[in-house]
Amino acid sequence: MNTLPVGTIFALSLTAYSTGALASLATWRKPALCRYICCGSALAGAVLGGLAAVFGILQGTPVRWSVSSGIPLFAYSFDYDALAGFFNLTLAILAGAVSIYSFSYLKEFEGKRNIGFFGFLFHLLLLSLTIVFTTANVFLFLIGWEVMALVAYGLVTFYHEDRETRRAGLLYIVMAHIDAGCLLLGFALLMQVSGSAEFASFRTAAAQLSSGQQAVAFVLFFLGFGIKAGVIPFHIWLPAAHPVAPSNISALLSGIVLKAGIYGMVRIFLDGLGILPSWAGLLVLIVGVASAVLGVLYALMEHDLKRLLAYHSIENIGIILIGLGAALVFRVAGHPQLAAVALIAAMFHTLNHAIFKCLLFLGAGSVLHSTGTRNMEELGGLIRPMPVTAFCFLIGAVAISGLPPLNGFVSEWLTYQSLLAGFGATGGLTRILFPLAGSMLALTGALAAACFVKAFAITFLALPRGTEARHVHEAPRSMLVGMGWLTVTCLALGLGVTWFLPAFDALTEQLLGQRVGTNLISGHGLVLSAGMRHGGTVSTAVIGIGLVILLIPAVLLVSIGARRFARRRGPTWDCGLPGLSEENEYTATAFSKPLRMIFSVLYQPRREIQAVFDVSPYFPKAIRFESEIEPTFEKRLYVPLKDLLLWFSTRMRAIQAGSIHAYLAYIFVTLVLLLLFGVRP
Amino acid sequence: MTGLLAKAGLQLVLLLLVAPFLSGIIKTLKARLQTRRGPDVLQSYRDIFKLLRKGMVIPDTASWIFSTTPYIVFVIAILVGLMIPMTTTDAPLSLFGGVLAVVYLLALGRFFLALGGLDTGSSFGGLGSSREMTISAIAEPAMMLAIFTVALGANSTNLSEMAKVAVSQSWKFLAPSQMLAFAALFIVLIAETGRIPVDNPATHLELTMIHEAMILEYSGPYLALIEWGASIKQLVLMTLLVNTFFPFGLSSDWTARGLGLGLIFYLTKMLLLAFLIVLVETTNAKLRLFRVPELLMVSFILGALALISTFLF
Amino acid sequence: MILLWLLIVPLAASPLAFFLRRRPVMEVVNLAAFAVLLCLAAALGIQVLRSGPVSLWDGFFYADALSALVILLTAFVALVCSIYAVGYFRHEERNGVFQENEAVGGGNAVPKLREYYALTPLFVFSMILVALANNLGILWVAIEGTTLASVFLVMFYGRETSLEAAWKYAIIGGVGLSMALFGTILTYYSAHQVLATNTLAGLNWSVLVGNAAQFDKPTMRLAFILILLGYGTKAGIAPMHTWKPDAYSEAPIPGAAMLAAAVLNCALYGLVRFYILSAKCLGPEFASHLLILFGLLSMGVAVPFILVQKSFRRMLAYSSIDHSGIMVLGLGFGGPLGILGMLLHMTFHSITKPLLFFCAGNVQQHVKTDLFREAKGGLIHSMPLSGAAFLMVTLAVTGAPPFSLFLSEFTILRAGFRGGYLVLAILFIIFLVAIFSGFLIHIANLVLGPDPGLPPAEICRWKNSSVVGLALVIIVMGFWIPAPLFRLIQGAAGIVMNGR
Amino acid sequence: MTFLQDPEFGDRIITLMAALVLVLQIAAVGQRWLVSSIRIFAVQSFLLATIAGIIAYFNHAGHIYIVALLTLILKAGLLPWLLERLVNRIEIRREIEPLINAPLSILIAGCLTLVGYVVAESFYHPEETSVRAALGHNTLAVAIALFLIGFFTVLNRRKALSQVLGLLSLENGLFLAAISLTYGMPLIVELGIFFDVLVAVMVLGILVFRIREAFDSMDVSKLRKLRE
Repeated sequence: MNTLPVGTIFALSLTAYSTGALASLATWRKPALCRYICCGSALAGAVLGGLAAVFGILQGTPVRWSVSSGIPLFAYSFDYDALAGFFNLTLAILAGAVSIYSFSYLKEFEGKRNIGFFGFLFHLLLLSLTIVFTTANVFLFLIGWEVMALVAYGLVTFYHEDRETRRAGLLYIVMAHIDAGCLLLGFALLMQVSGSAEFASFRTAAAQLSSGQQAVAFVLFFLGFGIKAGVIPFHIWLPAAHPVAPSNISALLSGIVLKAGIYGMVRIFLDGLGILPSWAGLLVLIVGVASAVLGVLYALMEHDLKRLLAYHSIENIGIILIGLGAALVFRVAGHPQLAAVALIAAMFHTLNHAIFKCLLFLGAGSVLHSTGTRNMEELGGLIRPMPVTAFCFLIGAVAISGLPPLNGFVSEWLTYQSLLAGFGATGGLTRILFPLAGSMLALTGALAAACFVKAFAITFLALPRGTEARHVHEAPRSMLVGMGWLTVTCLALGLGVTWFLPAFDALTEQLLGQRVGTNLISGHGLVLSAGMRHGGTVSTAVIGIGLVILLIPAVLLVSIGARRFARRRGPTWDCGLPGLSEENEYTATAFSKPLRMIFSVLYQPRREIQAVFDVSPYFPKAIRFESEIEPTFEKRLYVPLKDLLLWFSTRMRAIQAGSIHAYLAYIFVTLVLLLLFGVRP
Repeated sequence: MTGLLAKAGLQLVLLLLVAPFLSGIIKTLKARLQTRRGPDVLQSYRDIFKLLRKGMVIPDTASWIFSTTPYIVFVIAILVGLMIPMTTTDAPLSLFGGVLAVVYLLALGRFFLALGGLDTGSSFGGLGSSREMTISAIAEPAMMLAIFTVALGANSTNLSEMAKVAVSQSWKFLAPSQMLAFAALFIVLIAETGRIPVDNPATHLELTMIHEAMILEYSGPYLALIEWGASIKQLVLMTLLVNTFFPFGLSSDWTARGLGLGLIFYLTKMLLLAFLIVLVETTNAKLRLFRVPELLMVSFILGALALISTFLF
Repeated sequence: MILLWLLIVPLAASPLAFFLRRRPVMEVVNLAAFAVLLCLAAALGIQVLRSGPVSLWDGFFYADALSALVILLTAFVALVCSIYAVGYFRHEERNGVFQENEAVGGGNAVPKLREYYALTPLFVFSMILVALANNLGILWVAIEGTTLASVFLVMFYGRETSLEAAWKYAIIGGVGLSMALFGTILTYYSAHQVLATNTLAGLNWSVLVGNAAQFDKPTMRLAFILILLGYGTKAGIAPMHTWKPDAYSEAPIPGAAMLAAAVLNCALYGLVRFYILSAKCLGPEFASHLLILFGLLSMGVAVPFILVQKSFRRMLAYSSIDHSGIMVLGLGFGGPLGILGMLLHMTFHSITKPLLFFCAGNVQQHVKTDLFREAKGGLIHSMPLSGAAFLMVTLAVTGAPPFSLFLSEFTILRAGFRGGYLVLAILFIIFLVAIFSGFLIHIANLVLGPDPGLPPAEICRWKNSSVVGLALVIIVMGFWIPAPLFRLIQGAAGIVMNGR
Repeated sequence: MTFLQDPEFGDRIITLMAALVLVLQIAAVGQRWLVSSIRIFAVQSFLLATIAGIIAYFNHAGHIYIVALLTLILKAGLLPWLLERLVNRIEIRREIEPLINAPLSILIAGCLTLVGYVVAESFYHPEETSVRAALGHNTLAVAIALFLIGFFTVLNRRKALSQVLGLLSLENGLFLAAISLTYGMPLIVELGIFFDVLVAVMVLGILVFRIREAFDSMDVSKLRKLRE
């Protein structure tokens, strides 16, 4: 068992990615060929990476290897442990789906765009992600990290003719560089203590960290990884950048690139900095709650389908952080078992969110692909022309709303359980935080459900609202296959959770020295229990089966009843007006109106209504309505900062005003000052 | 296994029968309090029976979502019903889904109901779905806080566990935390079951209706399923309330005697709760939609107080 | 012997180009000379690695690892610049740039080219001399020589603006260098009281470094201050940087590239030689504090001008101010890490900077302006290669991984931590991030965007080959450094650390 | 003629002449006519040459004679001649008002002299009583002062040519320092420096000429096209 060729297969997948990058760059003159090379090699790399991850997880014992480079401390060293395996597996699942999806998706690029360059960036993205998740060397990590950011920038600005796209891209890359700066400082601090650039050395050096150093390092890393993960208030780049990218890329960005931030937090907070004090964990928890609630609240106000999904990424990152924060608190409070459960909740939600968010973005992508618009107000009725896409999107929607029996529910359930346990596990007033966080999580879940009722219903149900949605066709087969694969994983992870959970044992053992997988499973392997003595129990499998079985009496009832009178189709009730048309339909804006009113404190909504009339205002011919909400963080935080900086810079330009006398004066004054004050010892 | 099935069957029958009866009772009591004759207790049965035998009209704009929704709603209501202890402490399926599962399953039902409402394309449906999702969303945190308070006492989210603990320590319901939690949950119950002052099940005026607007396009057997499901849901929530806070007479086993006793206790408790609801309905006017959040905020505060008082007292 | 050849080759190339007044010949001479020079430099490097410092004429010329490194970089920059220059000047000639400013003494093509091809070797010669001269006086003379040679490069186009730039360059440079001379004299004075010789050796660095410990301390302090200001002026350290934007934006691209990538090294080389002396005499703290002060000041000064900038030529100048600041900061942080970082940075910077100038040159020749506003963006459509390279090198020069400047900057950062300058290190990072943002925003808006409808740029073999070649070198350097080169850098670091 | 052997005497003479040079420098600050400031520079250079000669004489240092001679020819002869020719060719004789008016400038020059002394006194080593060190050690102050004042002239003057003059007088300060402190740098270095100064003046001369052509003025404060 312990002679699985993990390293070899992993290396093979790396080569697949890198050769794919070069090959697609080389063949950019032949779009069709290039397309096949691009997607094929990506798929191959994904499959190999997945194999390596599965083997690595089965094997349990970490695999290490290292290749030296010319530069001191900078070695190409990899450490394939459970954590790396987990994230690589997630990456592989997504990469596979996306590369299948892209077979047809990229077809529209042919002749219009440079597929070769796209493929190059696409492969580099996958490659850098793999490296980030696997490397054990700070330099290599930072290189992978920044390459990831730069490549993502290239992909976000792929449609760079559009001004909004360019702005979004720049916002993204600037934020990314800020987080890279924070990480640079953090790692420099750790390397200063440990004297080595290997992650393993931090583990041992953590003991020598003074509490001050530890706090500084924690803050730096939380900033760095938090910006990358898009937590509130560092999220502003996310809803700008993710929607404008090509949809298959948006899927990867939201699905896995954000998770790089989570990966970093888990790797450093649980492994690199020693036992963090509980305030750190609580900070993570609180930030998580804020991100979750605010993220979903902002999502509700969107009617750009992809922006809506982007905001939901913020929400889900928040949920993940809640679990992570709980784990940190439990660890320092001396409840490693609970910590393990909380960590599993966080990690499982990471996996789930990766999958259903990728699925949803791909679905949005095929909607965009066939209708050409992201604006939900112009969509509608797509369930008839594109049934498969609709079904996949629906599954994704149910899953992301955390509704049983799908995977989203399981991870949220585990989060609830750990929060519930947190009340007993901690003392003082902090214990209230846990149930409060729980209730906020409930709010988040319900709002998410509302939001996805809106997203799905407005996009796919009832009548088309705009001309774009009228004459559309189902997405090509390969795109459907890509989505279908993710749909199946969603269902499998939901219903068969009890078979997958023990795989986390290696992870929790590596990070916390606990194996709780077995405690989590009971009732003939059907039931998921919270691992505590009492705790709670749930079984998505039974719920699923129950729903199916109980369907029988219901169907019988109806079929018996409807035997005599036929069911017939008729027009919808339209208050006697002639014929229901799309004007009568509810819009996305109208749907979210009540919440906009209720949370107006946050939104500061602004609306203006203009009635066009010729005789009297009481008989308007047309009414123009527009409303917008205030982007609080941009307006209150970032824009003022930017303005201040630019103002200062413009002022500074006066010192370079072209007068040679002034220039000489600078030197002269410096000289005299130094002569007077510099010379004396 | 067979035992499980038997219990499940028994409770299933109980659910299907008691639910319409309860809503009938509520209607009658309400009418009496308003000094009307009103429908008799069995009216709800007749309605369902009638609807089941009628034909139905399906809007031509609607898709398969519209027609699957009633089944989902009905089935979920039953499934949830099997998870909660009614007459005995151990519910048939309690092992497979605790209180969290109950809440989220109901949310799933609501999810599809809202989709069904929007699927017809009429603005009534949209209006209903929008309001329903909004109100349930802001009801959620209060509900979860109250539930947590109870669950913390029982140290479990498993309903049978909670019931057992409650039974073991009687008079616990006098603890302020329990009382506050009960108050919070009662408000949530009213919101969730769509009763005055939050919603008016008897109206069809588009300014006021919420639940009714969603299901406006349903007819015949589908409507029957939805109505029946709704009444079961109401029963479930009320049961949840009475049995977690006032667990008197919950038999700990499935013996005939225990069941009989438990049933009597159960029905009396339910009647009392129903009477309470009716009182509230008749003494209050329906709130404007945007006043509802304030009501639910009150319940949230109550929940928070309950939580704090758990380790103050 | 090899030292002599290093000097003779460029010295000979100059009159050759001057008298064989035919363009192809001049180009060939230039290319050949610098190719040979690069080989010689490499040979010197290997020899130094093999058998320690090389000296000639009882130590009048002296080459240790440090000098070898600087010579190698100078030769490299000279070669790539001369390759690029061929394409560049042919393009200028074709578009009649030289004719159009006839009136202000531009003259027609061949004499101007002659001026360039005769001056560049002299320019390079003096830079080589800087690195080879053991005698600090000669070092000064050579650096002054680079100024005088480059003034002509700055006024090359004979526009009014280029005269203005040249004047500012000449005057500020003159004043600065006289400070350096004063510093040199004082060093000699402080040494003089110990050595008490009037022979030439009295100013030989290799002699001074031996007994710098007994030098007169106050004199040495004053001397170092003057040297820092003097050679700092040449290196463009704030507040002596003011000539840079003008000179860089007026000189022809290859000349500007040499100013930015090679002369900078020479000036810093001079500074480093004196730093070693003062560190030996006064201990490192005195120098360190000054260097950190000026390094951070330079970086800070560069930030606002890069954030709000109208012309991409001037922007390059500010980037080079920023980089000299970084190097000085690295030297100031000191310790093995800081010095290693500084030398690594010097190396990578000299390799990266020319490409930046070349891309800027291609763009400028294509859109006929150096203002962002008039360039109107979307260049990727009309010039895919230069556009992509421009973006890439922008990332490279702002120290984004995987490009090599990141390694050196990270090393300097760690030196800061090692030295216990936590706050300064954070400031350092903030400046870096700000500069990255400003740079990238400007260049991205220049390169990306809708097609403004320019005609496609014509393919020039010389320009493209230099661009692509350099790009490859930069990318490779990010992942792997040739072992000999790294050993050379380490050797140089050792010299700065402990004099030998 | 014994006093000719007395280093004390030499010291006095040197100090006197150095002071004279300083006075001339300050006078040059207030000067308005280009030609006369050129002449002042010539006289300064002549004095420096004599200082060099005296030092050479008292230390029997052969190579300093050469330096003295060179200074005499180059700085006191050739350069002034060249500059005057330039002035005649570009027909601008009068200096326009400097940035800071004459009285204030002279005041500043005085302060700079003070700075020179303040800096220099931290170098005075009374314990070193050997005559060779004592000989002209206090000229360091003068040298620094000359340097600073020269610098000040460069940044005070508006005419390109007078900036060149400022640069040259600043160079003179250095020369004084070199001669009086260390009895001259090694000869070859001196030669190199002389050569550089010559070339520098050439280059600057050409520039001045071009600027005059391009802008038909020599007011460098008008050169303000290149700015942010």
